[in-house]
Amino acid sequence: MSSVTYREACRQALRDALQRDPRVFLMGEDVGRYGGCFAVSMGLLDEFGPERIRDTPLSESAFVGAGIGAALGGMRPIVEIMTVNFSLLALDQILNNAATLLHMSGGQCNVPLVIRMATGGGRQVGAQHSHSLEGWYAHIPGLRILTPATVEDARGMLWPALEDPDPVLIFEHASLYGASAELSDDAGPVDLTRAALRRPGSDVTLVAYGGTVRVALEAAEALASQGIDAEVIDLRTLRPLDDETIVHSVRRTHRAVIVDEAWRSGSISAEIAARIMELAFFDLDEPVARVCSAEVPMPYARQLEDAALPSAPDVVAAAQRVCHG
Amino acid sequence: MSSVTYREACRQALRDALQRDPRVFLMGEDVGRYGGCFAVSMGLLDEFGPERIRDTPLSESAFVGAGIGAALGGMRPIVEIMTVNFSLLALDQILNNAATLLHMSGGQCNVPLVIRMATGGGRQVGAQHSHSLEGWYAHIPGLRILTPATVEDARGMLWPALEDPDPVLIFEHASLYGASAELSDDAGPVDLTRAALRRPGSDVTLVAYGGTVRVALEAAEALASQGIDAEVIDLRTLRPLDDETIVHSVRRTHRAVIVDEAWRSGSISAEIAARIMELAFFDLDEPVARVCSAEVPMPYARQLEDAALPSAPDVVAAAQRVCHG
Amino acid sequence: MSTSVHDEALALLRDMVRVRRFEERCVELYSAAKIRGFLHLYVGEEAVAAGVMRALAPDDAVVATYREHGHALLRGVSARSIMAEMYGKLEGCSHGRGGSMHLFDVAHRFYGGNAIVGGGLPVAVGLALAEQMQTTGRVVACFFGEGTVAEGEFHESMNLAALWRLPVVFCCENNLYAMGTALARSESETDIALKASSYEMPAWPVDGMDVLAVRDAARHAVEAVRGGGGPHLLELRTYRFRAHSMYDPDLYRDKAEVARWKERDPIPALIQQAQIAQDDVDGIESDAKAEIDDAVAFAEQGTDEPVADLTRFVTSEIGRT
Amino acid sequence: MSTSVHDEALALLRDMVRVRRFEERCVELYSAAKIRGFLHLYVGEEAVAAGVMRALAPDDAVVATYREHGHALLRGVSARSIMAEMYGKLEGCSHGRGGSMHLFDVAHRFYGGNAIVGGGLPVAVGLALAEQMQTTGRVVACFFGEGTVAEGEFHESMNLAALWRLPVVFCCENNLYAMGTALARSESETDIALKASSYEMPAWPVDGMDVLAVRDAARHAVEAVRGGGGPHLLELRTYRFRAHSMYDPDLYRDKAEVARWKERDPIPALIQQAQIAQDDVDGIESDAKAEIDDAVAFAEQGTDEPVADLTRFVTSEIGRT
Ligand SMILES: Cc1ncc(C[n+]2csc(CCOP(=O)(O)OP(=O)(O)O)c2C)c(N)n1
Ligand SMILES: Cc1ncc(C[n+]2csc(CCOP(=O)(O)OP(=O)(O)O)c2C)c(N)n1
Ligand SMILES: [Mg+2]
Ligand SMILES: [Mg+2]
Repeated sequence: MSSVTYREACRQALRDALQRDPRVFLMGEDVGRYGGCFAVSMGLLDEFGPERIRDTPLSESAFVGAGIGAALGGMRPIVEIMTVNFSLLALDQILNNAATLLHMSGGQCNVPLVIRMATGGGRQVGAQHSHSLEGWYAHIPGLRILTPATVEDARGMLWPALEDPDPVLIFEHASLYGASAELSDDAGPVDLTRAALRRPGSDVTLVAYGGTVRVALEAAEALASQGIDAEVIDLRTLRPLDDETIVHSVRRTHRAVIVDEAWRSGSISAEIAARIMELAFFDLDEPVARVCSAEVPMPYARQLEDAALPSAPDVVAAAQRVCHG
Repeated sequence: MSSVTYREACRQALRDALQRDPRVFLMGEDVGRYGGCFAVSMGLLDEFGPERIRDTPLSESAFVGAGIGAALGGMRPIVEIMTVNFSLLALDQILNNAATLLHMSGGQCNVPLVIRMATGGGRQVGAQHSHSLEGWYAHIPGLRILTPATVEDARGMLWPALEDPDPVLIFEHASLYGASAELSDDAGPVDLTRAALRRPGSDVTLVAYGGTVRVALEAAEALASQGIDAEVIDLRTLRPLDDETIVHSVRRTHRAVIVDEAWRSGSISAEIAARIMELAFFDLDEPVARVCSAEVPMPYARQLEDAALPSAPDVVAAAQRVCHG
Repeated sequence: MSTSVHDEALALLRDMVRVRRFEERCVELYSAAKIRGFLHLYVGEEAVAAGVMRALAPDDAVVATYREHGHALLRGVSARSIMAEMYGKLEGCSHGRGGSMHLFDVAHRFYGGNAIVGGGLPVAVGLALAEQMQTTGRVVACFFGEGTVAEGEFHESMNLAALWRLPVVFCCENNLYAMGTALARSESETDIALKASSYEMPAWPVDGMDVLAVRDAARHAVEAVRGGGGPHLLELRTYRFRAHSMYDPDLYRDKAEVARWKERDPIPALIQQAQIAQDDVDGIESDAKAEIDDAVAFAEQGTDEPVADLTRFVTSEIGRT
Repeated sequence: MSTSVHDEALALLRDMVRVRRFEERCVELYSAAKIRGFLHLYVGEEAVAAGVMRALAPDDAVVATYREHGHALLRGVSARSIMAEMYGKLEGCSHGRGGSMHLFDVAHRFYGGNAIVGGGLPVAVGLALAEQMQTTGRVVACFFGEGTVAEGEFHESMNLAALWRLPVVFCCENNLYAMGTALARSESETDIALKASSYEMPAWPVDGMDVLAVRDAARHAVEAVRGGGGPHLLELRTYRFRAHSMYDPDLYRDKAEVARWKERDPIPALIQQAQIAQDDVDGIESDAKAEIDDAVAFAEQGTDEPVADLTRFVTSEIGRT
């Protein structure tokens, strides 16, 4: 065991994949010489050379599409889109090609592509650089959407993503890169199919993912001191959703609060709320509550950004409401 | 009164706007010489000339962005994106500029832009040409999302959209263009703020929009013959949603079925279900049901496409389930 | 003319006639509602696909657009499986899921059938990257129309391919119109080959109504690309004799212009140029007819995929390949 | 040198010094955590904005990037309101909502502050379309870096502007790097001015370290554009002396390369070339310092917007304008 940052865990996962499979390569803006916008790929260019650590021009659509083509052609590309904010420029390739080719070709053209990107707000970088769109991407059939919230998942999700014959998007919350945790030296692939119980509890289920897991955990601690025993579920995978784990928990707690950094309307929190209602309506004592970001482009000013993002006190308040009516 | 097609109503609305306001112009692919991909703008080039009916190159991002700039510069552009399927190429401009400039500039740069596009499936045009993404777009703060389902709304929504100081997206369901209805000769602007009750009923609320309104109405007829009196709400505007009309209905019927042509997970049907739960949980006798498209890129084969889309029998079955448990 | 040259001309004629007759049959079948959805025909442009395909090796890859029946057919995808696809049958080359715009056949390295204008270019670049990284010596041919040149993806793809010296031949089918939009109303500079200089990419215009010229140009380009010369762009100047699609009333072109181009029909042009005997033409015609009749019969007997299988092919059924 | 020429040199020096000192103060304030988020500095590139802005009329429009403090300042946006913006205060030019990357001031026709690479170009094209349609005779200046040239939006915007002969001057600030990516590793053809020929657009390279050369080139281009000559592209060859942003460890450039470019610092270069007296320089420096001190004091006393107002500016508060 040693203490490892989320950033280092991402890098270890990349290194491991590059070592294990000669078909794997990394491409994206500034992944090489610069070392990655968030220093995730620092050192990999020296280790693996420019053929496998490829700096691309600023051409999101072309290099994401090139990742799709390379995947069709027998490689196992990892494409880094610097941040989710720029991924809209490549969305046509992601939706109309990556997610669709298998189907349009009647099962012939699977696309074993992994796309990584940083996501999320909280760093005062303003309205064009603070999007949380991973739940939005989860609308698209044919994609798998991963949101590692822990160092272990940052380390372990990449390899199974590469083993998936279909396209996988990995969203790394930018505010997590500096977080550290103990990681076993032989840490490796993790299961992608199940949500994780990050904290057991019996009074209310807090459902979170990516950047909001720690918000939920912090809220759970605060709630504990008020005598409310909250269970915290980390979704881990936003598509396909692990309904079973969620419903299993809600059947016991009878109450749920979803914590989602996306804008509220049309966020994945709505899908989760709808599913809980569909699958466990008569188990619910109260309507499912949602704590999301305010529906506003992210303001620069600190106090406004803080207010826009879901916070532990917001979650505590919501949990209190569903617990005490 | 005269019988008018949805297509003609769209054209009348365009003509009217072009006549009323010299700042209004239409631009997009093949809106001029070709007369519009769906013949909506047929004849307008002759009437208004190439300055105001502008054929653009195939450059979705540039001409949508140009619409934003022209709006900032004092014009009132109507940008036609031929179909929603190609709008992904312009999504960065829509999200990061059109929807965001007002906020980033602290209220200075409002963007009075209208973007029209055809949407929806059902014409056997396959996986890249059958998207239903209007509900997905409704996630974005700063946009108003309109989905005219009737000839009257096709005629009446454009002008108030142009009067809106902020960006408005109008989604015209491609399968509606040929539909006709009686329209008063002096038909004009309609209110955008409220959903419409298309059929009153007392047993169950069917919530629909755009292309699914007629599916819901057809289902309501079938249900009537089975003794189930369904109310049909046409949302008309997907952002902002008119919660009040929905909740008001559900408070009376205690049951709801949402009919949405989008892929189920993360569709706006989830948002509506979540809101109903949040606002009227204790009025519900049964969980809100959703009838959506299958989560599959649209197949070409007729029987598969039919099966993928929400149909009246699907809605009837769902309504029966929520009514009879 | 030597025998081998004559034989090749015959083969090219056969290619073009097969496509022409296939397309014409599609029109009939569309009218009969056997084929549905969008249908984009290649009539008039056959020399382009015929000439380019001859220059490719069997394991080279092809990426095409929604106007790709001819490309698929000449790539070796069977008329049967193409026709069955347009019928939406299980026996179709895309399992009936794709339709006219989405023909795929990985066995022939035919990667679609892309119906987003420009969407195929980055994919072709990526396929070429895979070839380069695996040092296969293979080449990728990527077809698209002149209207596509205005799209950002054209620009990004050209640059990326040239920057990394990837083995792609970009084949721009300049038929002068993008739906109803004439080239001069979509490009400030209408010389498409010239645009390649922005990427330091070799490019030249080719008479796309002359199948021998297309073949020669394509051979030259493919050889250069295969030899490590980096990507090339061919501007193939051609014309579509029919409307953009079955929905298009074709009101934006001068009838005289269409007539002028029809005088340059690549099929009679080749017959004349290569002095192909009427007997040979007749044989090719009847072979084509037989092949297409057979394809239609095959499609007619095709299977409708059961609705229970609707959600197949959203994710892979097999594990990692 | 005539008095008026000397006066203009003094004015240009003043412009560059104001920007230089402003940027340097920003560094300090960033270290003191007064400014947060991303911060992209213009140090070394001042001659570009200084030269171009002098060529514009007050009612011409400007679109810039996230590296736009200098452009805003020289456009006439007050140092106070820019600094207050970086402090996130209500008195900022974007109400504290935008920050360093999103400076806006419609009164000065300064349309941002766009932080998506390439995202400002289509907007500039649209502003120019509005000018053209309203026959205002105004011009739009659009700034962006050389890395942006690889984006599809560059290509689409150039073509659209040229096709419609819109009054835009595209000002490409070629500082040789896009974050850590050198031009030669992002463009197969590194001659940026040459790319304009794909659009039949006039373009030429300019020494971006020589403020007089920039001003002359910009005047020439702006006049031509205003006269109906259609859009122009200027490739302004410059260099950033500092890292890409405050987060950038700047490991990808050779120290010697940076040092070589610093020898071409546009500020001492102008002082020498225009033989500006030390007294004048001292005056300009102390004015700049006073202006910036005042701006900082103003920002320090700025108001934090109440959290209750969070959801303002999502939709307009006023009706149709
Ligand atoms: C991104 C996108 N925009 C618009 C369309 C609609 N559309 C289909 S084909 C076409 C014309 C394309 O012209 P060109 O590239 O010249 O090819 P051609 O059809 O002439 O072979 C258009 C506009 C589309 N499919 N994709
Ligand atoms: C579409 C997009 N991709 C990536 C980024 C991240 N990014 C911000 S600035 C920058 C470099 C831009 O280089 P250039 O255009 O040369 O301008 P410079 O910073 O040198 O002034 C990058 C990659 C972004 N903001 N937008
Ligand atoms: Mg064409
Ligand atoms: Mg640069």
